[in-house]
Amino acid sequence: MDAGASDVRLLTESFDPAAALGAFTDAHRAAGGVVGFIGQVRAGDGVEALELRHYDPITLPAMCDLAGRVRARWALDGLLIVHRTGVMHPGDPIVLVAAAARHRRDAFAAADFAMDHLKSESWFWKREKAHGAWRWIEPRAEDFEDIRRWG
Amino acid sequence: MDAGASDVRLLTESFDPAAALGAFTDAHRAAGGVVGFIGQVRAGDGVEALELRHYDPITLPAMCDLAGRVRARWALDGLLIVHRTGVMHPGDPIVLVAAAARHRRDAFAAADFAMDHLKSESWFWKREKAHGAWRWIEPRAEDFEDIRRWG
Amino acid sequence: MPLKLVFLGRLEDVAGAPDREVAGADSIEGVLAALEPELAAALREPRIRLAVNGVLLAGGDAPALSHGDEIAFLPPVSGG
Amino acid sequence: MPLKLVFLGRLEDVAGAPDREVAGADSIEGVLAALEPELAAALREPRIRLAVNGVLLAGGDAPALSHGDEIAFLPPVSGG
Repeated sequence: MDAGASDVRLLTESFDPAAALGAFTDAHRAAGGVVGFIGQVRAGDGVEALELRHYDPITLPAMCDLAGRVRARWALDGLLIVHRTGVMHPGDPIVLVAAAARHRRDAFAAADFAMDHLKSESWFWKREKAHGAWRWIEPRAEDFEDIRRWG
Repeated sequence: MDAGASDVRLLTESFDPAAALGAFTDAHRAAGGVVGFIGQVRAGDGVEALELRHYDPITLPAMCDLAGRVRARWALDGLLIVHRTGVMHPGDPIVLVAAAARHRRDAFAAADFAMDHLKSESWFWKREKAHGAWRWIEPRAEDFEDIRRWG
Repeated sequence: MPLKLVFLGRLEDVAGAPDREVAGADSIEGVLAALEPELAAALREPRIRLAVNGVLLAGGDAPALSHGDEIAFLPPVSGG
Repeated sequence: MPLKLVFLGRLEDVAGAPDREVAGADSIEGVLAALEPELAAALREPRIRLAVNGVLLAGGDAPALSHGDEIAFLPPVSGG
């Protein structure tokens, strides 16, 4: 892998976010810092399962486009975006974003920006199963507030 | 481990930050998100080795105090701070900070705050070896600018 | 000249399936006119975006359709 | 009535060792007065913090010393 390239993955099966973050960190030894965000299905909310649906021709290309915008905005040594699609259960990882940078501040801002935009703009449709019944989730106002911070 | 407690460690031997972050994430399944920062000795700068010295009676207690301030400021499910002391080489991990929270924004802010304060206030003295000679490192103005953001 | 319709998110429930093959039509309006009224109404909601063969349409686009085209109906995303 | 002095960071280079046992003295001023002048000057720099038995002194503190006390001289930290 070109150390300067972004690594963007849309996965239909579960993954190990800590192992992926470890491999990413090892691959960027010239970076002083790596910021990672791991999002997982919350346990204890009464949600039995969560399903993300995507649309092949659009979802991954838009994630790659987001990665390009992040790279253009901050000086990074590397960027990793891994997102699950399909059915997940409490405790399962949903997303990993990791940014490696020479300067800590760039890595924090890049990971934060990428997460805000993945949450509000990425092409996923979500439904949750509770008490045995599936229900589609509408967009949250909070996600749009998060994204507005970036101007 | 009490899921609500903070986990603060000062290590004299190397550690695996990705594995530690994975265990932390697994231990906080009720958190929707975990933000981790991994700091490592930069490779390629001509630095052959880096040594952090600490003072036992003060360094770890101050790290625990910082953890308490972070917990008081944000609603977290868990906080992990791991810091190396001793001699390290390029690519070796120096620090891992991880914050688990129900809300992504809290986890980002808490990890960011903890890193800014570890960098500028924690009781470590650093020296670097380059071209075979050790040199003590003075505090950086940039670290004090980072900390001022938090008011 | 069949077309493939793809229904994302809650539109899948309205359509009863994630996708459907329909007889050809020259335009999207022609496709919608041939569907059951409840589904057509759901697909016409202003917040529904359309993509033809993976290309998002801008508001006001009314592309001519060809054999085998795939038309996707995309409700507001609910986030990753 | 020996005391233990601990020199952190670059003070270790000035002292020639990370720590040193010295003969007792009643006060920090008494300890400093008995050291070689170059080291005493380095330890007196205003940015050097002191800790006695692991407790940081505030500016102006002049604690009485007891047998076995550990006095640490802490230059500005260089960050983790």
